[in-house]
Amino acid sequence: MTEDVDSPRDLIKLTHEKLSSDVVSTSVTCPSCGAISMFIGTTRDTFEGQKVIQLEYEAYVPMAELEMKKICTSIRAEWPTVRHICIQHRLGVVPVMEASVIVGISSPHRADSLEAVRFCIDTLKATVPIWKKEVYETEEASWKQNKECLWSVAGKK
Amino acid sequence: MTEDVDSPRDLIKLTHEKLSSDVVSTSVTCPSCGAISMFIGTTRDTFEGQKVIQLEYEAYVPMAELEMKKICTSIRAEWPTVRHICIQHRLGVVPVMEASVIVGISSPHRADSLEAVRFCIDTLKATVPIWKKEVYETEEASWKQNKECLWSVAGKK
Amino acid sequence: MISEVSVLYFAKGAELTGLKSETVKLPSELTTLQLWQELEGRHPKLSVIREQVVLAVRQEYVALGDQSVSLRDGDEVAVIPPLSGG
Amino acid sequence: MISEVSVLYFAKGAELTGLKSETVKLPSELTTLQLWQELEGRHPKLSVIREQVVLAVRQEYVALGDQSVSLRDGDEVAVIPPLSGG
Repeated sequence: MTEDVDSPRDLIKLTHEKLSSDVVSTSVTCPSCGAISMFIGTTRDTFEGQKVIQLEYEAYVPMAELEMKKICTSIRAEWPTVRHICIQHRLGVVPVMEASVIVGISSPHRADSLEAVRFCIDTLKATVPIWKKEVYETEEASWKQNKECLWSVAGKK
Repeated sequence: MTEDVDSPRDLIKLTHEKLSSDVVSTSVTCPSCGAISMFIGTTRDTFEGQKVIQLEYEAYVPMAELEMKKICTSIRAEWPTVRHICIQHRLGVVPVMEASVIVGISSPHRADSLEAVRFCIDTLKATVPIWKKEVYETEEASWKQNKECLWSVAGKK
Repeated sequence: MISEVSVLYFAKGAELTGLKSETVKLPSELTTLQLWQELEGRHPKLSVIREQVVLAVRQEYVALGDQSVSLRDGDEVAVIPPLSGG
Repeated sequence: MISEVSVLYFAKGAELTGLKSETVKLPSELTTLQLWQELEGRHPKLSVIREQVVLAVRQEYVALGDQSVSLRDGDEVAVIPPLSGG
């Protein structure tokens, strides 16, 4: 338990591999933190009544990593007791019920990591250049738009 | 994916076994939910400068299960879109950095499960009859008191 | 009327009494404060937690006070020190 | 002055242009709106996302407007349709 082991880590990953909540929670665990808060975004099987058979994510990878890093910086400014932050986003085809994104944040006390997780996922949806295409049973497909994104149809209202 | 598979589940467990965030997240995953929020309480290595070498939990088991079930009922009244709720609490000796409690909640959209997780852990600390003893390096030990508990020293203030 | 109830002790309460549980004969009708006083009479060391304790009767919390409770044979009463789960 | 930059297309933008990326010669000084107009001129189908798009220049977002940008050879420009990560 040297100081070094426990110094704050920003762990950012974009990957085509399946995500694991155990890997994320372990990566942010630290001996001085009593709280780990996590958010897992999973792919849903329906959209407005249409059956979704597949989801596919693509990213502007280096810029997505930069924007995730900016989120980490903002979290540390707002919640200085936050210790470790892990943000993983899956790319490519994500089957229904599997995780597309996992956020894990540790802090000595729970209020900070709970609030920071919410900020993290809200901000990720607004600022990180990643796109999702839903493919429906009808073989139609649609590029989704987060309402949190300021230049989306919903975001402009 | 029958309706039955996806009907709301309240999963409550008190166990001497090691807890796993993957087990909890999997248990609340459902095809119609896009969000899983989780909280993991881990044991800290220090308390007011004293090194904690061990933590031990005991519970009034049947009443703790009842009170956890009441929390589930309250969550469903306040956030009706919440789908599955899993609350696991470990008993007996819990080594430093391992989880003492894991809460996992799924919902179609993330705001509900994020808020419900926070309510769940806040209320658990206030109402579920479980006690933690910290054993220090000095071999002294102390029964802790949650400030959320209304009849604790802090709760009475 | 007298009822024979199980009394359970946890955490600091178990340390102070040296017991996890015991079977006790108690008046069938009494206030929650009187119930506590009966238990403190049996285990004077319990007085150190008097200001930070509630009871559970049949697994429902009751604060110490004027509220009356009816106890039947076999009922479960528990001494509940401040909680520290989570 | 003319600079040779890489332009990247994603999601709907890639579908509309049929391209993931291309190398384009552009004026070195122009507004972000002019930059968009240059790209839309090359790929008229991009007009369908004109109302819901921003650009990224050297991996920093810029809205379409009067703000001027300087482009150097090798710079990276990206067309950013509404985000849908998470």
